[in-house]
Amino acid sequence: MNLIRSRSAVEKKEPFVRMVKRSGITWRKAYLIRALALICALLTGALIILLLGHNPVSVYADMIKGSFGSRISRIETIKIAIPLLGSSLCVALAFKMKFWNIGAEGQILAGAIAASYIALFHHQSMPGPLLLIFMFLVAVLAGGLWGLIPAVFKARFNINETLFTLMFNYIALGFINYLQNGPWKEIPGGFPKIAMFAFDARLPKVFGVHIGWIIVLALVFLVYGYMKYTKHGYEISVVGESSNTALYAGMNVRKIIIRTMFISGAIAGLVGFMQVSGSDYTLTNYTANGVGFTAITVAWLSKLNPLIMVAVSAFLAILQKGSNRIQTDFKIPASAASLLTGTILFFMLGCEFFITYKLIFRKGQKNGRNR
Amino acid sequence: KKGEKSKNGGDITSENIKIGFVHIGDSSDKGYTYNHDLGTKNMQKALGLKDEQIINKYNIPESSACDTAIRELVDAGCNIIFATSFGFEDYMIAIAKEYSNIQFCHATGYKAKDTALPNYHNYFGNIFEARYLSGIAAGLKTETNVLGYVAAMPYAEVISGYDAFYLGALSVNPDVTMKVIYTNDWNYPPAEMQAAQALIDAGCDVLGQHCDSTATMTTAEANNAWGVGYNSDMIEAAPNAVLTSAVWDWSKYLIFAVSSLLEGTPIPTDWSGGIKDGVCDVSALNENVIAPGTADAINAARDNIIAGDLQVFKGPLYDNQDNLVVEDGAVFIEPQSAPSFSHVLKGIEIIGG
Amino acid sequence: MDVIVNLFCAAVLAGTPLLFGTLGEILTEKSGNLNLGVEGMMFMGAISGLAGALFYENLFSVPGGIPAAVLAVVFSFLFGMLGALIYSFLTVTLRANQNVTGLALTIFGTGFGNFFGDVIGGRSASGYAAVGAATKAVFQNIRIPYLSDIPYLGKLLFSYNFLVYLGIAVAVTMAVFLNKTRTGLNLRAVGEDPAAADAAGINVTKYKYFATCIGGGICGIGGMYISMVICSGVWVNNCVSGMGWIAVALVIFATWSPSRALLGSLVFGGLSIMRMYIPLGIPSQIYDIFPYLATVIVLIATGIRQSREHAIPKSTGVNYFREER
Amino acid sequence: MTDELNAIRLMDITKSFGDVLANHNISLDVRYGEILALLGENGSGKTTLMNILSGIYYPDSGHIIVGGEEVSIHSPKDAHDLGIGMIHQHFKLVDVLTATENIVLGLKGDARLNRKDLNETIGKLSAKYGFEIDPAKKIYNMSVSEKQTVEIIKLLYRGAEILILDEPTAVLTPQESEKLFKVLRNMRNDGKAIVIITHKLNEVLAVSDRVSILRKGCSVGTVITGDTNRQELTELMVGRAVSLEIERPDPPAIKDAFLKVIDLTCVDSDGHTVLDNISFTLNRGEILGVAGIAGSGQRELCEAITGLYPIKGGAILCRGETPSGSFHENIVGKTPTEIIKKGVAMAFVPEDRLGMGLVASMDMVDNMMLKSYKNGKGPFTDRSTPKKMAEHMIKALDIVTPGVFTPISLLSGGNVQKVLLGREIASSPSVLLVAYPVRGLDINSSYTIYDLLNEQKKKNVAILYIGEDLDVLLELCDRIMVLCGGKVSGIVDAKKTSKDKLGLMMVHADSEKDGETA
Ligand SMILES: Nc1ncnc2c1ncn2[C@@H]1O[C@H](COP(=O)(O)OP(=O)(O)OP(=O)(O)O)[C@@H](O)[C@H]1O
Ligand SMILES: Nc1ncnc2c1ncn2[C@@H]1O[C@H](COP(=O)(O)OP(=O)(O)OP(=O)(O)O)[C@@H](O)[C@H]1O
Ligand SMILES: [Mg+2]
Ligand SMILES: [Mg+2]
Repeated sequence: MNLIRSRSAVEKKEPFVRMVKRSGITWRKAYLIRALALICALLTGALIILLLGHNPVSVYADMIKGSFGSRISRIETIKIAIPLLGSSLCVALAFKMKFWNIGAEGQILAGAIAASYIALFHHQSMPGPLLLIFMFLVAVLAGGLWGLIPAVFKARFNINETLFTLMFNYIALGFINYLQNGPWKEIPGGFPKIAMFAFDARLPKVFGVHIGWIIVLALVFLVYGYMKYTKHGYEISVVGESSNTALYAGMNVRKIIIRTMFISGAIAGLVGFMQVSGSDYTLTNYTANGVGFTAITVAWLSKLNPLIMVAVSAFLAILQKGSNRIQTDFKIPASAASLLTGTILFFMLGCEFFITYKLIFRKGQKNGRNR
Repeated sequence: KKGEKSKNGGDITSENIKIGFVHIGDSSDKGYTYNHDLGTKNMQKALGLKDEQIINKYNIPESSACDTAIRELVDAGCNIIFATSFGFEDYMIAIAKEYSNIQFCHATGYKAKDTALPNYHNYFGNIFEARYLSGIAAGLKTETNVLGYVAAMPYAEVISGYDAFYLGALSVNPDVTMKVIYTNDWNYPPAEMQAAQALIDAGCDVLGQHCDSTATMTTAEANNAWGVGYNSDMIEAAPNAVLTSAVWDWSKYLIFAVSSLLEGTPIPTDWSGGIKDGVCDVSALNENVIAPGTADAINAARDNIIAGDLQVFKGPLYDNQDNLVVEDGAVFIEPQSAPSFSHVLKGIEIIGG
Repeated sequence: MDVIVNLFCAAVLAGTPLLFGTLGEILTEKSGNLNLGVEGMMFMGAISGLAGALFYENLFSVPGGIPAAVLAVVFSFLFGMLGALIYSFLTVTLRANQNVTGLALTIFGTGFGNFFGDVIGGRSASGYAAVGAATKAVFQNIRIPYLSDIPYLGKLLFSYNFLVYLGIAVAVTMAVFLNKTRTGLNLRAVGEDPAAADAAGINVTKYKYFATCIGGGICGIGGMYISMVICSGVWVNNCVSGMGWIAVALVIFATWSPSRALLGSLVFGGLSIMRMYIPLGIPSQIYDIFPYLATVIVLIATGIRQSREHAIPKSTGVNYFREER
Repeated sequence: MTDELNAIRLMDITKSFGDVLANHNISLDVRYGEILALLGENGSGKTTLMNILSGIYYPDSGHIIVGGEEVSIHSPKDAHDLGIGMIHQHFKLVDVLTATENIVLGLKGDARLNRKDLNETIGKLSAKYGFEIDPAKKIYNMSVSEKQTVEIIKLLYRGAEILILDEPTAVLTPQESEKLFKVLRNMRNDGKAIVIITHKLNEVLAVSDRVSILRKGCSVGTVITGDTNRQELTELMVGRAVSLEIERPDPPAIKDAFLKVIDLTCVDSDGHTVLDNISFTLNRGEILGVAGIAGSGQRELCEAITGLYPIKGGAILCRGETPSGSFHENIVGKTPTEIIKKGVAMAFVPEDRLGMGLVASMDMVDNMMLKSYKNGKGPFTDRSTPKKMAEHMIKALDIVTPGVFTPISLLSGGNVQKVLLGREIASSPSVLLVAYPVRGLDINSSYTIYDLLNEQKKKNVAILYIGEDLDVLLELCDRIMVLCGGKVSGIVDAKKTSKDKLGLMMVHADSEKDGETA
């Protein structure tokens, strides 16, 4: 019997390293692993700083000082965190349903456009608070509708939503370009720029930061409760896990997809409103500025848990603000922020593996397979 | 009240002065920001400042990020802050109101007069004069009699620039016409390259530009066409194509503004300078490629401009709808530093809206 | 006629960086890895290609354009690969979520490109990173005596820079590889059903690593096209600006076929510059939206009649672990 | 017996997954020229053990001796090189590739893939063993048995001498199974070593030479097939005596039609008719069996009744009660929720088990809620009632799980099925549609399920039972409807028919119809 043809090909040894799933890991240990990963990431960053000829300790210290050190820097940090947190909530809702909405960016812009329309052209027709409420409503509606379109196509024709929402980002952005060059230009013939909002159309400040921070924190709890305790939230997770099962349970899957995406888009629209009305005081093609993409990583790192998102988006905001600071203090390019953020994300993503699995190395002795 | 927060409330000397800049791009554009940086360096040299006294913020978008950047400069103790892009103006004005003991200077803006803040100023220059001169080089060089122009955005600063360029060409070549394509972006090389290519494909053989990167010039060179650069001398980017460039010397204003602060004299609310003041001019001509007689023609025109005998926007001027926009014998003179002449002149065709 | 020829040539030039990105991502997705980091890898390729050429120029002061260009290609390929290697290590070995890893790579690569662009520029006398004339010349459109002079045809076929031809060659090679070779078949199996491939004795990990890394390298070349051809060897901050994302989109547009990627990038490239050739009398900003609108329309049209053959490799986005059930 | 005759000798194999000890010191011999059946309850470790042999898992400890030499199998490739080939419970075939492409996958050879030559070679090889397949046909166009054939040819093409088949008959018709056994016997006579895993005892008895039994991860022993019987095997497996009788309580004498299906016709998205003029009546207190080869319209029938499948023609009359009496109402066109409210419950166990009806990643409580979550006013869900229900069900149905908050993907197949069926029963339905409820379950668990169904029958519930095991259908059901290609080929009295007759009706829709209608 020509049984063993390539016997030599079969190693007689146990593999050098193999992995097995952990049966369970304590909360404490999991966080220890994550903390270690963060430290490794910072060390990697330190290496780059060192190569640039700076002292990593003072650079990191400066980043921290630059993001919390003074009242102004704290305010600026929070201002960066607000849209990030808001968009993460938007993204999380869709992702829970396994609807890959990478169009938060566009939905933010849609909301911003709508709010700006009211702010620019109707601010005289109503008193301040009413104006803001009206801006809020149209922004939410516009963001929701912008999210709704890909959802309808997904629900009815199963059109890939990743690409659809991505393209809708560019379309919204293009439309803003059109508005600021054409119909909404501040001065006809002048610079392609939309006018600053009237003071009535600007969000009031609480403790130095526009009121958006309260809105977005309230939203965190709302979304948390919505996902965890409501019938809608339950439907979202069932559709996300298996749309067949959802159908079987009598759920109207199409309706759920459309509804959820409307809400997801609406949250983004709200972010757009807060950006134009609380932060930029005008509409520009930088209103979203990539926050919708960064939000995806925030949402995932937080495992779609809104409460954790608060911490993660704060962390990324600190990183960004800190990098702005080291640009002024050490002349380190501001793009170092992305470089460092990317590095940290890599380490955080990688460390999850060591939380789920453990590695078993080949044992020292020759016949180590018997226990 | 808030102004008291600033640490440098006391006497400002060339030893302790701190100067901040907010730029929309960085020097890699080899254009607008690069050139501003050159000005900064010259100013630093002229005033003998240390590197630490100058803080640049690059790649700042025209949104609240600009607000953040300016506040960071305030935080870092700057006594005078320059912002170089139009969209920064409103944010800067808001901050200027908060910090009365810091000077804020904004290029290309126009609101300083209206806001009437003692510490907020606009500055720019008569770049159209330099453009006019560079247009002469183009008008003499063109063989097809069709010029091309890669423009960033349709508004007065850009339009008056290409108008001047075209008028310069027209002054030496009555048959010349011009095509313009907008990129809708200040600094996006792919679009600039594509626009340049399209212009060449449409028969243009000399390209002017009003956008930040050198892509227009390099594309011209790659197609055996010619070009006229902008911002800084672009000859290095395309030595076989660049005839000359319309260039700024920002150091003139920067030195003026910073020394004013040091000396305690007020900085003008709205400052503008032209060829006469050395704020703008054409760069050294590229002897290898310019048409014969170019140097003479340009020098003559320059002398006339300096002498006040030559006005760029001198009537009669018609726009491309054939409306008379500057009457015969009349002269349009910019009322402020920021250009406001926004008629597209007859003979100029805008491609693709 | 001239307009059409010119439009076609301009479309080819505009579409080539997209072509590289799309091809790289097709190869990657064929192994079941959805690498959303194309933008990041293109950035890494863009700066490293430029750096490679500069490195050569600094090392040998004799201007040798061709070796500098070769080094640019090699460097951009290697650094694109490096990005993909990070991605593969995280997703294949450490089983991190593919979507997020890709996004992280985009963030990282964007930072990498702009950061080192700044650093290299900051260290050079001129204040910005730029290659010399000899190198630049190699990246310019070629002129083949006689051939390039044939009316129309000469311009349509023989008037591009060498990277355009490289891109077409990569597309053709990839099409042959995927459809006509055993290794290609194995790769497709890995992407469709890694468990089945594994059971058939294919080293799934090895295939995933190779396809993803080579794919990343191809994306890197696409990035280098932007810095060396479009920006003529000058580092421009944020120069990739979204092309990586478009490439990811074009993969779907091309229904995972290298030959249709040629068409897709040509059409998209064409739409993105059409307003400069065929004015329609509409505002240019609206015209600029066309390519994206067209992508959506094609997406809907092809999506409504979905076919099994031209679909995303089934395991794309899901990591494989033999012992997982 | 010396090692020379043994194809494989396993010694003290241990493998654990987290806390689960799947194999504990298992030793086993496989010989050339024999068919060894591997028997054991669900989760007893059969698949795990065979996966170790085929390189999918690596054991924690133990020795594997192939052909007299100790080996270490790191990957399926190592297994191939040793001549070991396995056909997994879920086929490992790439859908979009052709049979040939799947068969040559991963093999060395010319860099160029010469499809024409390969198709020819494979055509010849399959003809030699008496298989009928089209080498150029794509897998996704194939029936289950065709796919299995491809798997077998794949092993033969690779020259496997040791073949392992994991539950190969779970998705085959009796005829197809018989054909498979014939092939297996041929291969045994060819001198190959064959291991087959199956839960069907009659198959074990029919095809194997020896039987090895696992219980809870340990080996209990090996018996010669000729010397044993069903009862003994069951006891070895379960560890105690088990009754192998299925009770069949009599249906009520007076027929009380609850569901009347009239001329039901459905068309799928490609335009094929999947249900063709189906008519039948389902009475209270009876179990109506549905037999048919896989894909004859069983799934569509269930889905059409529950409002999940678009209906082209015909009517489904469901009985309703009003104070003034009962009536029949057409439920075609109603939403699934409305139909659920009418008391129609469905427990469909698809081939991948968790595909429908349950959410694998959710815990029992959330799965309990699936059909009742809409109850109660307000936007919030009520989790306390389902939690109580889950706790109750764990006790009542003997469900083995660490707790109500454990994701059900971690439960064993049998337990998952109990959860599914238990939930449907808990809604006290009037009609219960069950499809393949014992799919892949061991004997013991299967009998628990049958008992559950009979209990419901006694409560006067109308039950539609879709099954694949004809023996069970004959024993459990009152009447059996046979489907063939979407048509009803007959409805027969289960007590008066035979397996052969059913088998014939399953392949010939046009055979003479049994006059019986209710
Ligand atoms: N990949 C895995 N991860 C975790 N646990 C596993 C895995 N594979 C098997 N197990 C566990 O190992 C035990 C044995 O499972 P195995 O599939 O071998 O049983 P089996 O005898 O094949 O059962 P069945 O008859 O239902 O097919 C089970 O308790 C199962 O939970
Ligand atoms: N992925 C997994 N990780 C950890 N434990 C698992 C996993 N899958 C199953 N188990 C464990 O396996 C046990 C039995 O599962 P298993 O699916 O093998 O049952 P089964 O009846 O053998 O199913 P099948 O008939 O499909 O083989 C359960 O106790 C469960 O805890
Ligand atoms: Mg099992
Ligand atoms: Mg099994």
